[in-house]
Amino acid sequence: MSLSLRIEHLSIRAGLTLLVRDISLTLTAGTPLTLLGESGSGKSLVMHAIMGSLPDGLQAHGQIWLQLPGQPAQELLRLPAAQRQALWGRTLALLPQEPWLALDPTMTVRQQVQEVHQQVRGLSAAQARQQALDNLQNVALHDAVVSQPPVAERYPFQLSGGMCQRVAIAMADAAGGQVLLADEPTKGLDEALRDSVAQQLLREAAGQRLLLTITHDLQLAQQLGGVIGVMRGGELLEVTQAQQLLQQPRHDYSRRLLQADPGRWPVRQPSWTDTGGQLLEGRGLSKYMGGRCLFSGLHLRLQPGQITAITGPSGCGKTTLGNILLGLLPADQGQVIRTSGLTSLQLQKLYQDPPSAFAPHLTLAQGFNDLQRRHGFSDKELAVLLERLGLHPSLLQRLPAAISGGELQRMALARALLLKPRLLLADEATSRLDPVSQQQVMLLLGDLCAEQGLALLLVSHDQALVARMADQVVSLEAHGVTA
Amino acid sequence: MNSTVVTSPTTDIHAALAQAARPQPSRWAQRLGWGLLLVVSGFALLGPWLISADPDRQDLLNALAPFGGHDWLGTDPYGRSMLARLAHGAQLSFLLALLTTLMAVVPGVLLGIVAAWRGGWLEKALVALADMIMALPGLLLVLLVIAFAPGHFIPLCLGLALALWVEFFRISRARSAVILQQPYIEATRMLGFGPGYILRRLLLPALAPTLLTLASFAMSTAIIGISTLSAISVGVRPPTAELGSMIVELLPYYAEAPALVLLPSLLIFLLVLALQLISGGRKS
Amino acid sequence: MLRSSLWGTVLLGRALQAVLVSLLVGSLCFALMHSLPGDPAMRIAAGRYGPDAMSLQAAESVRQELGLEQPLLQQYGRALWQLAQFDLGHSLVTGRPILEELQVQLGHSLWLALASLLLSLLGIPLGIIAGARAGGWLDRGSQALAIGVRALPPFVLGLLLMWLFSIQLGWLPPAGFGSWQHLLLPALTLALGLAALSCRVSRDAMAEVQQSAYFTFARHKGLRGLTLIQRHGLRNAAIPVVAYLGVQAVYLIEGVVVVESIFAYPGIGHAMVHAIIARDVPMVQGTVLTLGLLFVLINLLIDAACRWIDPRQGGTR
Amino acid sequence: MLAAALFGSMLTPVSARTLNVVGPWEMTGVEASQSGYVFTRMQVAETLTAADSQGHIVPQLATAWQVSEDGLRWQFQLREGVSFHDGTPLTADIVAAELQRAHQGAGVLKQVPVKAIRAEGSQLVIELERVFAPLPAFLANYSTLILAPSSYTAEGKVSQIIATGPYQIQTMTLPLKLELKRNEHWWGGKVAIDSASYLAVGKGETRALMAQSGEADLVFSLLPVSVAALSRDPRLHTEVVTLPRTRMLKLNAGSALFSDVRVRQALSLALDRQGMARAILRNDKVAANQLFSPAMGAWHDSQLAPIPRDLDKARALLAEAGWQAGADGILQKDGQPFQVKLLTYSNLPELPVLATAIQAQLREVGIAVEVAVGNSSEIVSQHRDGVLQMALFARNFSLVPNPLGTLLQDYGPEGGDWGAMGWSDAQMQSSLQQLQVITDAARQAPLQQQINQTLQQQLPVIPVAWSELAVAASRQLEGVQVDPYELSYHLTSLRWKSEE
Repeated sequence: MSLSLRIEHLSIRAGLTLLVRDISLTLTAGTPLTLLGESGSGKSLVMHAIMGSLPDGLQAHGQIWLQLPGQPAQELLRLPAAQRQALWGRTLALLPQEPWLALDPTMTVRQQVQEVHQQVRGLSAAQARQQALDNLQNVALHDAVVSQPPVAERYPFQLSGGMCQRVAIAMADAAGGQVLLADEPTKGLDEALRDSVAQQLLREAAGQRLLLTITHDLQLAQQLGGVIGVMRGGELLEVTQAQQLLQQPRHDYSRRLLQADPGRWPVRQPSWTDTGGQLLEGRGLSKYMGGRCLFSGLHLRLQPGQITAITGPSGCGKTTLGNILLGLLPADQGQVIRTSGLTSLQLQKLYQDPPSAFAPHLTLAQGFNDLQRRHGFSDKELAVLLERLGLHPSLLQRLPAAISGGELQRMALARALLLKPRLLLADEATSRLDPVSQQQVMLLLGDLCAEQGLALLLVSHDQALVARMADQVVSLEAHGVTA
Repeated sequence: MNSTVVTSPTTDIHAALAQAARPQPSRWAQRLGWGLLLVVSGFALLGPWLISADPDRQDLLNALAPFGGHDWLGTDPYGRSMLARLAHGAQLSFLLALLTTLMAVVPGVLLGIVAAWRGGWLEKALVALADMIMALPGLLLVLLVIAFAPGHFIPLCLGLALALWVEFFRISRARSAVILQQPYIEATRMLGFGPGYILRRLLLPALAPTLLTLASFAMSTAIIGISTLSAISVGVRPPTAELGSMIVELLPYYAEAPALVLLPSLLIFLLVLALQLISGGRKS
Repeated sequence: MLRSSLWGTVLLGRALQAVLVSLLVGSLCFALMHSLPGDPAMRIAAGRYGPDAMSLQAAESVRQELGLEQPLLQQYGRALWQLAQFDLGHSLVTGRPILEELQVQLGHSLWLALASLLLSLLGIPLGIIAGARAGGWLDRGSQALAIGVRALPPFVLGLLLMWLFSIQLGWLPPAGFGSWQHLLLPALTLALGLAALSCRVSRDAMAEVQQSAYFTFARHKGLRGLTLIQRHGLRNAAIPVVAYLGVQAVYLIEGVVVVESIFAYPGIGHAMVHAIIARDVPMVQGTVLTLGLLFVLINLLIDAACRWIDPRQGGTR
Repeated sequence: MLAAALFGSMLTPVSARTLNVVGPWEMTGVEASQSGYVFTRMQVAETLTAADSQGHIVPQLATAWQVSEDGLRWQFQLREGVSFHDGTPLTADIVAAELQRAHQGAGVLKQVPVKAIRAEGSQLVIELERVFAPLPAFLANYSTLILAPSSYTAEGKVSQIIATGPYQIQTMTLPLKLELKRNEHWWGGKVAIDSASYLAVGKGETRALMAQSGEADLVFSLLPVSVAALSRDPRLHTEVVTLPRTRMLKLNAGSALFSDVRVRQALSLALDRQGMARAILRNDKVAANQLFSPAMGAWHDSQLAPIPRDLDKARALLAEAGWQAGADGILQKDGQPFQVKLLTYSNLPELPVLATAIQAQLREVGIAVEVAVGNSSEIVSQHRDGVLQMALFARNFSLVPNPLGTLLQDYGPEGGDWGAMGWSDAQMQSSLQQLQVITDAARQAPLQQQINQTLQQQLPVIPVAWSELAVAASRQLEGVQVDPYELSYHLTSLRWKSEE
């Protein structure tokens, strides 16, 4: 029997609540399987059920059959915890989300790969070391030019996000796990890095290995090919060949999902016309960080109702520029001039990671109450706004961590809109959201600009999105700036 | 654009996971903590009212009476009722400990937050000050403050607080620095809230569990500190009943009446245990 | 090259701290000891001759001998000038050079501190095990024990240990100094208080490490049991624990005062209390300065240890 | 310096035959006036004279002495063949230099009206300004011990103790420890025990545990609570002797509160001496019915009955003196409450305890006492400033084996730091003057009794309890003698019982 993993009627419950409903899937070698869905669709739970690492209080029902070559198939859910954990690394390899947090900060990457050979596979130190260097070489982590310290001897904090993800892959290689489970492997990475990680994953799956990827990133799913499953609300809506799904999705949600890809958005009718009005102007802005020039002599004008995008690769200073324009950071040179009557309260911001923009111990209702007490809007106003943003009032009773990222970002939008802002900075505000939520939020923003003359400052690395949304684009590069 | 209003399983999954991820201090431990606190503080608050015996009334011929007699917990070497002395001692000690801890926590936490908030030279200066004070033996500080007004309670608390505030300063500075970098602080400011709101609504609640744990230890440190000072005769003056000085007073009789020495310690233990159980015993 | 300059900054920072501590100690001791109520000449005479032979006459001769009738500012200037020359002067009570006295006392104190620090390390594995199973019986038990130890004043704890180990078991001498057996009981008394702290800190650190993404990932990599804890738990948990050792050092120095007198151990804390009571200003200054510099030194070592354990601290900050 | 300190403190192991002595007294320095009593008690250093257990002055380094007719010139014959631990022979010149130094120092010799001290051949001559009969007793005080010239630095400070006693110092760790070995050339012959140590242990609880664990062979100054437990221990022998030392309340008789003798008497009657002796001091015999303890020979009046507690009489006396109970039960006179501050110190651990008991007892007659536990020097400085109200302390009448020296200091016309304050009695002054001149015991006795009676009636100080010295000795030791004058531990008469 060849290598395969078969999920049959998998359900996951938390007490009486059914979180994942009756899922059946089969993974075979050579065909990567990608589960696509928004956060909270239950796709991660499926992966943790396979791994055997569900959080306490969640129970999996159904069957997961693991077939290893030359061995009788085993049903994972029935194995005792110790035996399941024995499969970790050796058979089941998990690529973590945000690997820069998942690597041990106190060990060099070589040591962390080496210990897999040494501790898990029982090799001698010298052999393990050599193999670890090979593994790192295989994921293209080696020094193109001689660097100090060499890449292999660096600590995680000295590596970029993409490099960390490749280290994690090298570790999976080292253990030789035949089932590779990748959990949102491109979360927080920009396009270029995403592509390189996708390439690496494909290389891994090319051999005798199973690859299951969890993502909301359509581009990644497309690059991986194979089979795609679409999940929503704990249900598996459809499982189809990648090509077929991308061209002819059967399920309504799948269609929406595909259409939500910025590349497929309908072309937006520009609502803004240059009226000569001016909200904010940046003159000759320069900023240096760590001795490096992010940008210099930058001129920029924002007008009411205008959508301005700041774009460029990660680390180029997009967010810094946005913050300078909002007055959150000082510029090293130049000045930001606000139109008269523009108060700080009328400048608002949406953050990349919605949960971090809310105090974790306050329910949303408490937050809105405090805001109401401070600024005195009516209950009606809030209710109308929430409805407009598609948020059920019952969500207010929850803590920020207990609602989805898309919902939370809309809550953040609601919070900002209550102050009647004239300029809104959306700092990668949708980069962590699934495409449907992203589209929802972006369309809302676009409508608001058109209706209320809100100026939007969009910081994004997503060229497609920028192309669909922006009236004006500021493109930052590693050195200097092109406007 | 017309999006559907849903409360889908989507949000249920978030709620369920949030529930699972949050470490819940066990319910029974917290209840036990509150129960203990009620008993101990009840004894300290109401005891002196309910127990008619005079804690200072001596009867030298009835010294070191055993448990269970007229005075329930026996008598001390002067023939004074242990029960009455424990109740009065608990009242005074807990009050002093509370006062000391407040005197340490309030400036410690506020300065810690100010340092983290303002940064720059102010933070450097405050950190240097805290380092200096840590490098000075706490006992010296306490002795110096007390020497100005021997036998009075406020300098005693002040002296102890002078040595204790540094820990609160360090912890609140370190933790505030992390919290203040969170985007939600910036977001709150942009929403028009002032420093007062951020302090009251965001910072203090986030610091509270850690501070409560530290403070409960600080309370026991304060009471033990007073006893150490009593041991070198600079603590509380006789015949005042105070748990720390009672330990010192009773120590010579440890061979004849070992329980007497341990009773005041037991009260301190129960108080700290109760506070720790309530705070969930989580430091980090 | 990057590292060496960083080390330079650290050393410079601590050196600066040492100088500031010296200056502060010098001034503070002087100012406060002189502004304290009570006649220093009387106190010194009582310290020298004991209450039996203490008299007004004795106090007056002390006053003349020590020049205590000189203007304060003059005395202060002299004190600081001497301090700058590393001249700590002579003890007003014993009449011997402070440096000579400190050398003996410091030696004994260092042995005691070292022994108690070593013994207190026993709290760390207990804390690690408790933290590895947070909420378990060992966790609860060690928490109660820690609170219990902290609810007893050190002199009661010391007496209990003496009674147990010397009288009941007959294993160790109850008090005195001169051999390693003599060192054990006072060290244990201090160590219990320390272990109570380090146990809780390491428990919390371990519990936190266990919830971290990297620890989870290491498990998912296939590491298990002791290997896992040893390779990914200890080092990371050690970061806050080692940082806390600096704070512990303070406790150690504090606790020493009481423990030394109950065990008749000739350490620096004992000397300091006596000096304060007897208003032996040079001796107070000498002891406090030594303790302060010791604290700076310990913190320097802790800085070094933290940097060694946590590579991130070499780069950032 | 750190490393040197670390390794310098490692000490050599001690031999099993060492006699371990433990006492509460720390050696604050090496000067005779500071720690001399440890050196003389441990028999490292010797004085010219000594005292027997009755307080009679007996020869030590001086074998005989005589005084001239006019009583102004004393001649002391020094013992022959005495040498210091370093081999230097003892000469009259050395002794003269030593005593001159003692006279200029802070010791008791300052009180003696010395005109000149000089050597005449093998004799030591002391010339006085005026007659001073108790001189030989003063030469038994530890501050007059004789050290070899090699003990001193060039600046004339003591750097080591090189003396004449049967034991010599091997190591000294100030302030806590002395390690001694036998002086093989002692003039008194060979002593049985070859090495000894002295350890100062401040805490009484620790001292008791050291006796119980066998770590110490001879333990001095046991706490009252420890005595009963230790006397039940079959391995230990305990002994309690009453000292010529008294715990007393000093009153400021010059102040409005205590100038009336009836108030002082009332205070005395309000004290529960028997209760304090039994419950706190655990020794019924130490309840003081007079200032002078039975250890003070002829000064003590054995005919006196115990002073019973009599609250009614005390209240009556206070009422006579014009003190009436106020609403809160506190006595009042002219609108002023009877509030008084009682100053004591904790060097002697029983003092704060007694103060607490006295506080409660005086409260029963309506006197509000605030107890302040401070430093012993505060009593002296508050006496000097005249602000002292009441103090509790223990006064040693045998600092010099003859109490006269102390009495002169404490009850002279001006009073004294550790005695009367704002009180003086003409008849007593004349008795004290006469006692300085008279050497005949039979003629001394009536004067001594007169002084005792005056103090008993006038109560410038109120005796509370006599002091006792409790000693625990290992049963393996033979020949333990407890000296009530605390001049010597008599190590030379000790021997180990034959090996079991």
